[in-house]
Amino acid sequence: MAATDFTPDEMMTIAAARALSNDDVCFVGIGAPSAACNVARLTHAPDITLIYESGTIGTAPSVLPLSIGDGELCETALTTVSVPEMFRYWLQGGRITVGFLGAAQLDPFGNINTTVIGDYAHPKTRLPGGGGAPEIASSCGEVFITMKQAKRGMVKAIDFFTSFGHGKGGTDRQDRGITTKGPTLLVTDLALWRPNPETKEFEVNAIHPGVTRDEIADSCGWDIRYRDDVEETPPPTEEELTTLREIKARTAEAHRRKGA
Amino acid sequence: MAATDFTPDEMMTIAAARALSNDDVCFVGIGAPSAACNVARLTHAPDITLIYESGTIGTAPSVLPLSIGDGELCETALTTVSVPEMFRYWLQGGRITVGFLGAAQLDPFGNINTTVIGDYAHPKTRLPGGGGAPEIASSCGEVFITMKQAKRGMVKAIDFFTSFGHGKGGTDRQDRGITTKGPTLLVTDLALWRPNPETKEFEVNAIHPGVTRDEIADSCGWDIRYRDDVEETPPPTEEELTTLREIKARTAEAHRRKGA
Amino acid sequence: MATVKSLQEAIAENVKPGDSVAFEGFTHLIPHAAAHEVIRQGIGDLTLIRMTPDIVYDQLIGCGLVKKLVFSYAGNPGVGLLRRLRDAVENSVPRPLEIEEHSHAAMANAYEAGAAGLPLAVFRGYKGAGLKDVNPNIREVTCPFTGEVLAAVPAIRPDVAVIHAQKADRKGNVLIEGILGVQKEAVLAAKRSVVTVEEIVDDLGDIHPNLTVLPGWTVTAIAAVPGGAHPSYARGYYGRDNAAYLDWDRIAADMDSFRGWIDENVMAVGPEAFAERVAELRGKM
Amino acid sequence: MATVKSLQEAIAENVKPGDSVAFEGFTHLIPHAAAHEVIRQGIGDLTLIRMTPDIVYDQLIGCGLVKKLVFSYAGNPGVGLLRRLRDAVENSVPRPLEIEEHSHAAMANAYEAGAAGLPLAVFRGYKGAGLKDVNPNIREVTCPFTGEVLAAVPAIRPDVAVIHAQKADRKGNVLIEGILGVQKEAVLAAKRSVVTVEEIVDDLGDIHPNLTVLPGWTVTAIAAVPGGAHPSYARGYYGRDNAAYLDWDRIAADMDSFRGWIDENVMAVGPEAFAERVAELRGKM
Repeated sequence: MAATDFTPDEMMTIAAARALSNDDVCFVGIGAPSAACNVARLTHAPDITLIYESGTIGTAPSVLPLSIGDGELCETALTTVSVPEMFRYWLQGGRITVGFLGAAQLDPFGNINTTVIGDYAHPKTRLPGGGGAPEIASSCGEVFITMKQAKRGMVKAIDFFTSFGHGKGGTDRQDRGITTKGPTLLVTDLALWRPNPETKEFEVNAIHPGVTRDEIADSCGWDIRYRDDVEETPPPTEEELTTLREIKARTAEAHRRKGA
Repeated sequence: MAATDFTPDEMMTIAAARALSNDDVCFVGIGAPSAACNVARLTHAPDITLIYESGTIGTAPSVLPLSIGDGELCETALTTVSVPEMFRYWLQGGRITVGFLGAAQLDPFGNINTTVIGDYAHPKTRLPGGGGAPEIASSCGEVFITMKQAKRGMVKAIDFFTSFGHGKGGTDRQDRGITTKGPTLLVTDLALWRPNPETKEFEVNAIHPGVTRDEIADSCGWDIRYRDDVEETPPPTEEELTTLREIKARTAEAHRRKGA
Repeated sequence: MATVKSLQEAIAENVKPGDSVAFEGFTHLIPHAAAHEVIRQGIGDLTLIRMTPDIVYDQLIGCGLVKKLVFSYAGNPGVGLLRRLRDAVENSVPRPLEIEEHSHAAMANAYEAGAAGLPLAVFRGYKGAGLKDVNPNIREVTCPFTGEVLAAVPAIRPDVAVIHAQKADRKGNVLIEGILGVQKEAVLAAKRSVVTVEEIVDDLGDIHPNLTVLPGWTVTAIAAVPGGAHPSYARGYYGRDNAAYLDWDRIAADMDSFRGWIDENVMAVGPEAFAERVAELRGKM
Repeated sequence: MATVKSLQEAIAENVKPGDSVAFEGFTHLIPHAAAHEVIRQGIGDLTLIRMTPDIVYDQLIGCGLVKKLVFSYAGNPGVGLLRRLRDAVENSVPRPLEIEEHSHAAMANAYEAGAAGLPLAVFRGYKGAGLKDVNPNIREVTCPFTGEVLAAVPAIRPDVAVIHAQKADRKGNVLIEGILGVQKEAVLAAKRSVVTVEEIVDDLGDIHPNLTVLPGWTVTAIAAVPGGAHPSYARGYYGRDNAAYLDWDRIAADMDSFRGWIDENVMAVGPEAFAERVAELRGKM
């Protein structure tokens, strides 16, 4: 049964969750990726393996972590390894099927900036930096990106290449000797995008229920391409929505300090 | 109180034990080195750190291990790490003060062969090979060698450079960019040898009690040099001898299979 | 060989002006009390190293004690940006901050290489990434077997590593459990180390043989500081003070409120204040 | 994803003639039962990889199943030489044996590099050592920061890794405790893996979070073979059969007594024979 009352944010998380399968081994970032991965685990993909870069392998948190190394991740993990081992044996070792990334700036080829707005040496805004992203982008089998649409976020050209997607498009990625697929999916709060098989430029593949093409255009800084047979994203099912809302509620409760 | 009844083997082990101090971190091989290190630990150097290449750090076995990875080593260790970590963080990391090596063939410059007798491609005798020795010889602060004297063991030129001592002597070692001291001590069943500070050739520094210079010469394949003021090795004390014999007895008992 | 000291002594003897210092801890076991001691002692001109500089480095930077930062992700986890860090980078307030920026993979490998006594770390990374163009310490090595071009960064060899751990025994052996981060590597890579612990016990007891233990002879100084990781957490002792991380965003928003907070919560108190801060968080993991 | 099989099936499906196979175990947890199954199935032309080939490789070599050996120390630990290995190298009996010889440090690093997905391992080693002159797989890499020349060897990437471990759960997650050797690295470096275990349990239970566990999705096949490490040992289950190692020196002394032993102890029995062999060694650790 489909839900009718849901937010764009909820639709984004649920659409991302659906792209994950039971066999995936997923390198999870904090925020929307973490919610999507855990909704997948709690609905159609109970055996999905979730890995956080803090070293926790096979975690099954009951609440969403506020940080990448919350105690809950370790307590519910199959095992917890050191951070050097995580990056050497697990990420670089080619064991991750899906890496999930967010972006401050994203271009239509899936290149991501989370480093600086403006010039690197004299930035207008200093952002947190790449963290694990440069190697998540190159070592994971494929990369899913989630972000809310905004003109300042979805830009024609990013200010800094924190992590490489499809570069200039076409075969740029493989020409640089990168053997993994790179970004294969972008889920925003308004639509689901996939790269064109030839040009590697993101195209809208599905529009979330109730969203118009004008809304998509008004919140995106690049010229939008649509696949010929654009679909409508199926709305969240009751199960999906309940699962997401419950884990969000548990999370809010857990992160509220007693008496604070 | 000094003991009067002891074997050359016992004198060798005890003389080697005396060279170790409480502050040493010692990379231990099986056989005579293991006995010497544990006698040191049970007599004058109770806080010595013994490390076996199986990954056991800070072991205190009650019996001598038959192999480098006996369960006793793990059970009595402060911690047990993987073998890659042992060789990377602990040996290569420069944390070992003394590496203990044996030899099938040894030359007067402390170069060791445990690989082949004869030609490498068509050996007369295929020996076990180097194991940890090539890097023990270069990464430990200094190297102690123990072996029983024999003309076929102590030779002018070894058949294969399993591990590097002082090469051709003089500054050969540092000329190759090796920054550690290399062999600083050779303890045989007959004498205690140290490299000449200039030539790096082993010289007899002390002769074990009751041993003659003829006996040393008859069991050594190279031309022997004596330091000017050669001493007599102090005989084993009762404590040293009792400690050695007790650990050997416990070891023999432990390694005898019930009913076999 | 580790000696047990007061935190004041351990920091005074081991952290000197101009040192490169790695305060490590990956969300878990972040050595806040030790960093506050550095602030109280006013030890400056530091090069700080850390994969995930969060609010503890925002504090050191805001106090003007830091000339250079080597890092891979600088954010307040789950909250947002670091306002003191931004102010230093964007506006040179309170002083200019030189930065050397890497990826997590690079820094994790560089700590590992430091612990392993190597001059460099070799890994597959930075493919198509912009940091290569702005950080001259990102170079290349070609595999002599396959011809593959791999990334190379210098090993991290700090003057001092500072970490927080669960326990030490009387011989100075240190036990770390749970999310391990790069703390073991940081200590083994450093010339000197200061380890704050929740408690010092007679001996580590009947622990599993494969747990992460730093032998006492690999550690310089140990200080018992219960609660010393707050607002980070210590598995088995107390949970993370998530509210404190949220609060920091407001505290660090301007220099006045920042200084007020430092005066009240760092300068006017000692390490014993940490025990009280975690009182309500004990058992919340 | 690991599937639980009989040992016969696990070996038949995963070890093929001509494969490169790493049977690993560092004194502890040596996978003897799995090697015997390879002998029974007569799977030949193997390239065997192992840091410390001891009597288990003496057996495979004596049976003529091995064309090449990659190793760093080939001896009967605490006893002496390996007589079947010597006969193959010195006299080509029962067939010539090609060898690729390294140091322990090189092989440990090469397994680590294999697990890490790298084409090579870089380390400080082989300084002045003769193996550099006889093994073309020992090369050099120059550090672009310091100019130091370091040793390089190719990563080990076996077709199959075979190990013995204490436990697996129903999902195929494998627990290894005690002396860890390079088993985790061998499995992660290999294309396929067979893990024999002392027992399969419903779940691994309340184990410490930092223990060595191979997730089921990193393992190909699991077979329960109680005693399967004999005469090696399994911490928590049974002690080492030191007498068997001493006996081996006599058994392997000539081809006739060797064949007789193989016929009686390998060909005429199945993996279930191992449980009985360790019966008297249980609790002796």
